[in-house]
Amino acid sequence: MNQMVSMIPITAVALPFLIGIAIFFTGKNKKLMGFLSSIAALLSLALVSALYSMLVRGNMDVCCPICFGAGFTFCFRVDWLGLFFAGITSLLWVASIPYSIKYMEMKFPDSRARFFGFFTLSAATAIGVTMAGNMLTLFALYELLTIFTYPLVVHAETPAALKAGKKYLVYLLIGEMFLLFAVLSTPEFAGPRAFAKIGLISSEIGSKMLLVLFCSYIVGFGIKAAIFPFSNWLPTVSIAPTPVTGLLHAVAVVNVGVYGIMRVILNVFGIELVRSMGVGVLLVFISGATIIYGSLMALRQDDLKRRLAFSTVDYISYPILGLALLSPTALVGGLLLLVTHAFLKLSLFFCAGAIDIQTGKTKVSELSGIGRRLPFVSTCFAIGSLGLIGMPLTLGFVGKWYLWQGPMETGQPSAMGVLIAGAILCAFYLLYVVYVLFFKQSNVDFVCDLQLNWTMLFPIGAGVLMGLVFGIFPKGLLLLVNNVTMCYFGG
Amino acid sequence: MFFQFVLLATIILLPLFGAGLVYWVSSKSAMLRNYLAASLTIVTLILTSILYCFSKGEAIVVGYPFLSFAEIRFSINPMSALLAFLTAFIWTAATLYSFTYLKSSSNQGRFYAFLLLAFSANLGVFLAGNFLTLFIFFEILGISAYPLIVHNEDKKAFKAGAKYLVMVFLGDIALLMGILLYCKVTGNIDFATGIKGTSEYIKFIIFALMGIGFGVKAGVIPFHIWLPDAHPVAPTPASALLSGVMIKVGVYGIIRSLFSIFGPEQSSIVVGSIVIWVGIITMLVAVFMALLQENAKKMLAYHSISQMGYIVLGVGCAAYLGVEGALALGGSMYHIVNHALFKSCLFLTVGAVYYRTGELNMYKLGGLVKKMPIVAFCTLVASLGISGVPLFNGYASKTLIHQALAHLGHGGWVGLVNVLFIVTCGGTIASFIKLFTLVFLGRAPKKYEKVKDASSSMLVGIMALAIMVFALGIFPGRFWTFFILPLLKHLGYTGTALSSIRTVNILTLHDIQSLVISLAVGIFIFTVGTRYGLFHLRFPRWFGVNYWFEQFALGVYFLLHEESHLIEMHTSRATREIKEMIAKKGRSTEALIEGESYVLRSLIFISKRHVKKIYLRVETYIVARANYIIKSLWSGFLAKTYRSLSASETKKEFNLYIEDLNFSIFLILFLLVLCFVSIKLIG
Amino acid sequence: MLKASFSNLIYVVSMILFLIGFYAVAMRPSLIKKIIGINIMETAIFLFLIGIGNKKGGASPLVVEGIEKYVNPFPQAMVLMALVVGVGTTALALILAVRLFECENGEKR
Amino acid sequence: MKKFIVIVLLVLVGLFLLLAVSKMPIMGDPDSPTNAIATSRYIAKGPQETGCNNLVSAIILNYRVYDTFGEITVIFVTLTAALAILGREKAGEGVSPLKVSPSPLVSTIMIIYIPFFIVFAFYVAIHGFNSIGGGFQGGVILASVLVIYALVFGYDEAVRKFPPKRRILFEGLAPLCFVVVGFMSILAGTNFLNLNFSSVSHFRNFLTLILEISLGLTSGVAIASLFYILKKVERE
Amino acid sequence: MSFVLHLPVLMVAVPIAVAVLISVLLTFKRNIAFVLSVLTMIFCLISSLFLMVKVITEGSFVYYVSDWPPPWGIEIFIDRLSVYMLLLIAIVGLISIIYSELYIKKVLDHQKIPFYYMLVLFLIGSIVGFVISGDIFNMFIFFEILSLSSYSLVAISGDREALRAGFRYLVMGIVSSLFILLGLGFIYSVTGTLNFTQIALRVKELSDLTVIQTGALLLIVAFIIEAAIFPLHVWLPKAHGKAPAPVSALLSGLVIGIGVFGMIKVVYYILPGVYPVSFVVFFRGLISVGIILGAIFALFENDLKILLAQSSISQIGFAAIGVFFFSYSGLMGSMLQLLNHAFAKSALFLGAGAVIYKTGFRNLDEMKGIGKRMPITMGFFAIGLASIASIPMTCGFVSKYYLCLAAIKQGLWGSVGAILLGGFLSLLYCLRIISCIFFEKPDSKVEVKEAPLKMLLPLGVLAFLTIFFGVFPRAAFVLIEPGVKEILGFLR
Repeated sequence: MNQMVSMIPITAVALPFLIGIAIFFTGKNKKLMGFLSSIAALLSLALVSALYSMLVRGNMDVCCPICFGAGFTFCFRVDWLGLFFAGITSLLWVASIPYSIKYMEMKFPDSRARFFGFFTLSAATAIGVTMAGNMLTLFALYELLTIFTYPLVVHAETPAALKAGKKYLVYLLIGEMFLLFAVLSTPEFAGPRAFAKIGLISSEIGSKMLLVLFCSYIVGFGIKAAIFPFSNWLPTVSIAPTPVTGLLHAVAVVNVGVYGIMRVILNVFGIELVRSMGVGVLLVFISGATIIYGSLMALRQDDLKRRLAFSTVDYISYPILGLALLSPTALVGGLLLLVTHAFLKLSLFFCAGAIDIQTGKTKVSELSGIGRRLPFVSTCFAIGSLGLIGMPLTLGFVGKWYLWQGPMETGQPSAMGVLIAGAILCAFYLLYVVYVLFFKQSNVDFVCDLQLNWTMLFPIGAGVLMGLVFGIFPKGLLLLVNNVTMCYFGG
Repeated sequence: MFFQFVLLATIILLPLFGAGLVYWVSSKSAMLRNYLAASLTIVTLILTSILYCFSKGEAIVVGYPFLSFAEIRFSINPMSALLAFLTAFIWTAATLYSFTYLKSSSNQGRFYAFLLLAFSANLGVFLAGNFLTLFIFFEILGISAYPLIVHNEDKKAFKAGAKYLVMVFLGDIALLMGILLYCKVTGNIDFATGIKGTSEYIKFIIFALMGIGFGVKAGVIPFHIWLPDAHPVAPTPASALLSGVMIKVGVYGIIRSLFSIFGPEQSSIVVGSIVIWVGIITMLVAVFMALLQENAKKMLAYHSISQMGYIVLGVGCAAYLGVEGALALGGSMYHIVNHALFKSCLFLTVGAVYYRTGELNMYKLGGLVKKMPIVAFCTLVASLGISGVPLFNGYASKTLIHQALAHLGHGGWVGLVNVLFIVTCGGTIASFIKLFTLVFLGRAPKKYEKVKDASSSMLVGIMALAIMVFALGIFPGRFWTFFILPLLKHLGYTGTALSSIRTVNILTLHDIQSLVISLAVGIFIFTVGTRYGLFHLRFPRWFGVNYWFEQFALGVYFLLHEESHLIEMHTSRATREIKEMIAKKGRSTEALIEGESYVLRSLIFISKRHVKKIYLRVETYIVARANYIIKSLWSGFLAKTYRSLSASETKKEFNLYIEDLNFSIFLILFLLVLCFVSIKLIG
Repeated sequence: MLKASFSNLIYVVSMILFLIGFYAVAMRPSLIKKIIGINIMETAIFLFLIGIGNKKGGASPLVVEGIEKYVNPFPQAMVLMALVVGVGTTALALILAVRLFECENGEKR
Repeated sequence: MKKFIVIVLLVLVGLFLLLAVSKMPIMGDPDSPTNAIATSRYIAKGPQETGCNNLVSAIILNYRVYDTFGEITVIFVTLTAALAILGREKAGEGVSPLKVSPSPLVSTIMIIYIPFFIVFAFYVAIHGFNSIGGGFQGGVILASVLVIYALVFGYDEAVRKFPPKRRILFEGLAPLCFVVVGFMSILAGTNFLNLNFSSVSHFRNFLTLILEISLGLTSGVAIASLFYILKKVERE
Repeated sequence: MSFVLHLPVLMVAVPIAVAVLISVLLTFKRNIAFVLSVLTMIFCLISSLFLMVKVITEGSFVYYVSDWPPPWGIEIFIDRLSVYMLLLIAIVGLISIIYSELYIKKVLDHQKIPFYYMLVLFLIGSIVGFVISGDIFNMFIFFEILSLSSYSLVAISGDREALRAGFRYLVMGIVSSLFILLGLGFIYSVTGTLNFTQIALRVKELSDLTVIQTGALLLIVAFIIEAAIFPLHVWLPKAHGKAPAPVSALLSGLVIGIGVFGMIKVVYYILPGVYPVSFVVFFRGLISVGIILGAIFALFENDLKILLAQSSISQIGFAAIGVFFFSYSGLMGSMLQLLNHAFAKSALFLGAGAVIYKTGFRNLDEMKGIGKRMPITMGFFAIGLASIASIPMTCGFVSKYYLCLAAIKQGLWGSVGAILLGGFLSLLYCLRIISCIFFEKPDSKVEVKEAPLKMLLPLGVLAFLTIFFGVFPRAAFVLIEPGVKEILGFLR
């Protein structure tokens, strides 16, 4: 594991960060603002791919420690797991920029500089979290992410938005409280080598303390990954503008939560310790409960975005379930499902946004007959939901194929049951929307102009296309995911 | 090898991309769309026939490594080539037929697009080389059939479509579980010839899971519910394909899984007998349900379920007999081909009748022989085919399966199986006599005087199928040696087993004897039925599996959906109706049965409502409690107590300010005491 | 405890005086009485400080030939300065009291 | 009820204080720590080092002159606070005539005695060296003289006699003197406010005298002007 | 280099001298006060920088005022921590004086302005005197000047609430100074000297600790009142809330910090290791309750400045609890918290002052959506809030990090919970303010312009400092780390 010291990780985080701050001051001309935010996105994508090429060339991690003082070190380090998440976030950030520019132009024209500033900042921090070198940097950026996403949630400045923002804050800040406690009580968290060593926590701490530590870590990260008891904030936050719910709350923020849990289990505790502590079963139970809860609630929601938000709650627990089964194939399946969810859920949210803009309809029951009005958006929605359900020829199927092998290997029938129930319920609540879109007769014949220019349609199409393309040709993605798992299971 | 590679790719991809093309073209012009669809199907038919000649020798496996993660692999072997050719043939017939049939209906573009998509999926399943490819195309077929069923977009269509989708989806999940278990046990996902080394129990579980998955599509008894609902609702070409070809996919899957799990050598008595009994029950129940129907399409749907019973019976015998089961399997494969032909022909004819008269209820039709002679003649040929009359293709495959039954040995239940077999043959004969006499013979009601015969393009499809039915009936031996034998060799039967059945003689004394008996039984059932009106007997609703499935689905629907008013409406209506029933005491026992079923249903709903109420109450309690705490922390009651504490400004009384001042001095004193105590006493 | 405290009678008296002053500050409603209470506490502390510096039979710290034992001059200097501090604080307290009185009775400045 | 609680708490605090007091070294015994250490230097070498026999003023004006500097700033701060909050009193003319004219007896006695009081005040201030007295004591007497004058002859009469403008100079005198002396000692190389920095023999005594007088003047005038400000009259 | 030795005393003498000079020159020139005070503050800043250089290179040193050695004369003890405090005082003092030029012209009437500057100079001079003095009585006297000038500064605006708050602050202050005197008496009676290092030596030989404990306890209670720690914090909200903005900035930033610094001196310098464990546990419990309650009260307050004052109570609780961990990172945390609180809280008060200066709004619900119309001030205000809420990248985060670390290392779960909950609640009320200022639509249609540059500059400098020490805390560690090691050396 030779270590190459380079400044790319820190620039990958710092540059978009600075651009984000710069955007605040481009109040007046809209073009510059759009230009800057797209520059930030493209830049981060370029830097992440540069990191990929460095990692591929053999050296396992790229570290650039910035030590600030005695015991208080911020350091950035990229390894396969971090790169995987950073890749997803930056890729989708680029895809979502054109959409958000057009969407904000139509829906929330005032104080856009503030919106795009915080949008870029939170995306940059989300990428930064995945590049954190030790648990302290991770926590710092983790908390910054919450703070930067708050203004986006309350962007509409309506009382409802403020209430939602308040609830969002209370949930996440309580999480961070637990997390700070956990981060500070893990003995060796500081130092640039923190994550490099696997199984950071030597077992000389008493088993009771280990359990407390593990639980507070899981609660800390779980709140952002919207696991069962704390998932209430995600649906209430779905009233935020669509790019926010799309990119941040469906992709960036929840991925950070999942990333955190993975770091905890794979790096901080190490797989053998987790297995010996027998905590895997607990995590399986929690993620199973989230899947069932999320999908049951999604079935009952009439508002489209709330339904998609609940489906995020449900779908984000698959990678956690995959992780909890502590088997390589399950982890591969989990990561693949994470990618599926990122791509397809983003396009689903953008479809919902496009429908909202074109026809002003947000309720599922009102959507009947939109299939004919907006053919491209509805077909993308249909293909996206099929992908999420796990139809063959889509990435969802590939992920499902591997994840379902997990419980078989480790022999946990309960996990298998959860997976089946999850698949069925997911099919129900997504296909119902497709059914309403296409087949239900629309009694009222409303006229709506069909001019959705390409900037809105491109991200939707791109997300769905990626879901299909990776579904048919998943070899490249599988290579990347295997690299990630090999670090922890193979070695 | 490269030629096969390209050929297979075109066969699968042509209809796939064609579907998109058709959908796009349909918005432009209808005529262009029809020609495009027809040409695509015909080209694929030609390609499959070319493919067939490659399938003579050893099975050629064509892999597409760059595609999916595991390996998309197709195999050209006699069995898959035969079925692919059969699918292509029937698909062309149905497409030609549907041009005129659907001339007037709306959004045809979508219909033809999904028709082609289902076509490519069907071919993909038959030509699949390993379980993964099979599963991929199996699931695409399931999903793409849904738009065909709900083409008419009325309420009943959506109900049937929803049920179909749910059943198929559950089946797919079970199938995926089975495949994953198979993959775990054998390490790879190819069609092997029998798994070695694992315990009998695990093999049974894998077969059970796969059996459920394929059974749903094949319409085996416990999972047949969607078939009788889907067919009357779907447009005729769709239902023809549905029962003609798509059901075969299920049975093909069962055969494939059976032979890759158990293989010809290891005959497992237990699994064989189970499959036999499933076949028998399916045959029996489906026939009697068919007899009770007055809707022609529903009757034909039940018949296709019973014919599936025959095939499953044949497969069961093959599994039971193990090595000597070649004859039984050959018979069932033969029957698959026959059933595809005469069943799609029957559906097309009934469709033609419906196209002309707009009426599906057999009792309201009659005397159409004079008006639609060709259609009547073809229906006659197909009915004879299905009834198993010699010189028609049904007879050959039924007798083969019957002879296989004889090989089963002399257990007690084998005799019972024979009797039931003959009774079902009789039932089939009776129902088709009923169909023909009611629809074509007898006086024609006055509304249908001016009915003309079906249009030419419809007749082309029907005539082609009728000719094939007749042809296979005349030369069964040639078909057997040319198609079935290489197929059996492919499935793994060794030379010795095949030599014994090289030439098959289906006109033995025993066969003739059983044919005569079944004819007699058939005529007897027909006469008694019409005489005493037995065909109008209606079982109470809760008798069939269908009823329980609907209750469960409705309960889940109410549990999860917001419209709680639906529940009140339903239960109150149930109680109201019970009162009416009791008020009209004059009705027969049936009223009581009806009333009592409503009570049962309302009980179920009430229980559901309570479950829902408890669920709601628990959930609201937690959420309300959390909100209260957060609200009080944020805006609420602590503020009031604090404000009263430092109220000096608001109250403007100076002495209150002094009181406040004294209180702060008092606090100093209090702290001093506490500190001293903590140092002196405890220290 | 008792014997020792008898000899340190001065300290005991000052402590009691201090507490009386404290009572006045803590309990009396009128501002002026509080300021008087503060003064009582100050005097109690000065008494205590002077008591500390006292030496039996020592003369006052004015150096005159013929006398060797003098009282410790340091506490007295400390008291002198603390006195001036006391003056300062009381003056400020009075200023504020006067200003408050004017405001309370509505006399606009 | 509140009264009862306060009394109980006071008793408790008293108990603890008395416990502490009982543990203190017995008052007056010569070998107690306070007497042993510090006094040895003050008493033994005090007069020689500081030149004043009165040890208290020796400590105030020489050993711990920094504290006295702090002292006088306290008074000055109080004065500025009074000016900030209450504002300067109006200049004399008929501001608030005395309601009752001074009885002849009191006024004549005062006319005779006031100069003597002032002389006495200065005497006390100056003789802080070897007699009981000192800057502060003299200043206070001076202040009392000014106050008596105001009481006897009416407040506006007194203010006219000694208008605020003139008082400012006196008020600012002492802190400035201390700072100037301090700077002089720094310039001479020794530490801040080290009086015997120069080689000239009795210069130190001269400096202490100056400090003594400035202390007296400032404290006296400051306290008097505090009185004038506090007296209830129109203010600017 | 010898002149640098005199600088600490000069930092005390010069402000006082200039103040007196202002009063004397008052008759001729009216507006000389502001210029003179700015000059003195610049002098203080430069001298504190010089001192910092000297202390870093050669370590702490001792300076005998008027050349008399300790038991007899007064000794000034300059070590790294006091230099660190001097730096803080100089910076905050300079900034608030520059800020107050415009503000005071608007708030106070004309005659009072020079007196305001005189009082501020006295305040700063006495704080410096308090920090550097090595003698308890000298500390008492400067403490006296300090509190006198802060009472009068609170009450200077002359309206009814300010006077009441000033009077309540005065009474509490006087009681605390009397406690110091009493405590001083006890300590002197037993040890015989008033010099810190001498006392520390003599305490070791003492057999019976009760007297010294009571003395030290009285001192600590006095500093509790001064630092407004939990039970005795009642006077602070009104005092800082009603005082003019620059004054409350000075008070919140420095005077409370002085209380904690005094506590550190008493606990670590004079009487290390004199306390029984039960007292320390009791005291830590008291402070943690204070942290939480302060934050909760801040959560419900409507008037912005009173809300900020409430938050000072809980923030100072953080600094105080660090003192009583008696561990390396505990002290580091409390020192950093002092820095954070000085900069961030003064930035907040100056920001609030700017809002009051421009719009006259005092209540939060009047200030809805002001962020859009005064973006720059509110931007700096938000940075200050972020630092109070200890968001990463601000120095609040660094201090809370060290405090939490210390508590966890010693396994004090009670105080860990308090610190975390306090942090959480402070985050809540900070973000409540931000949401009210930035994200709510203003109901009153009053037209508001941006604050003048003279006010923005100081605000900007403070905000920059919080960010600077947050992103590069090493700059602060250079001073704090050796200082903390020195203090802990005493403890052993």
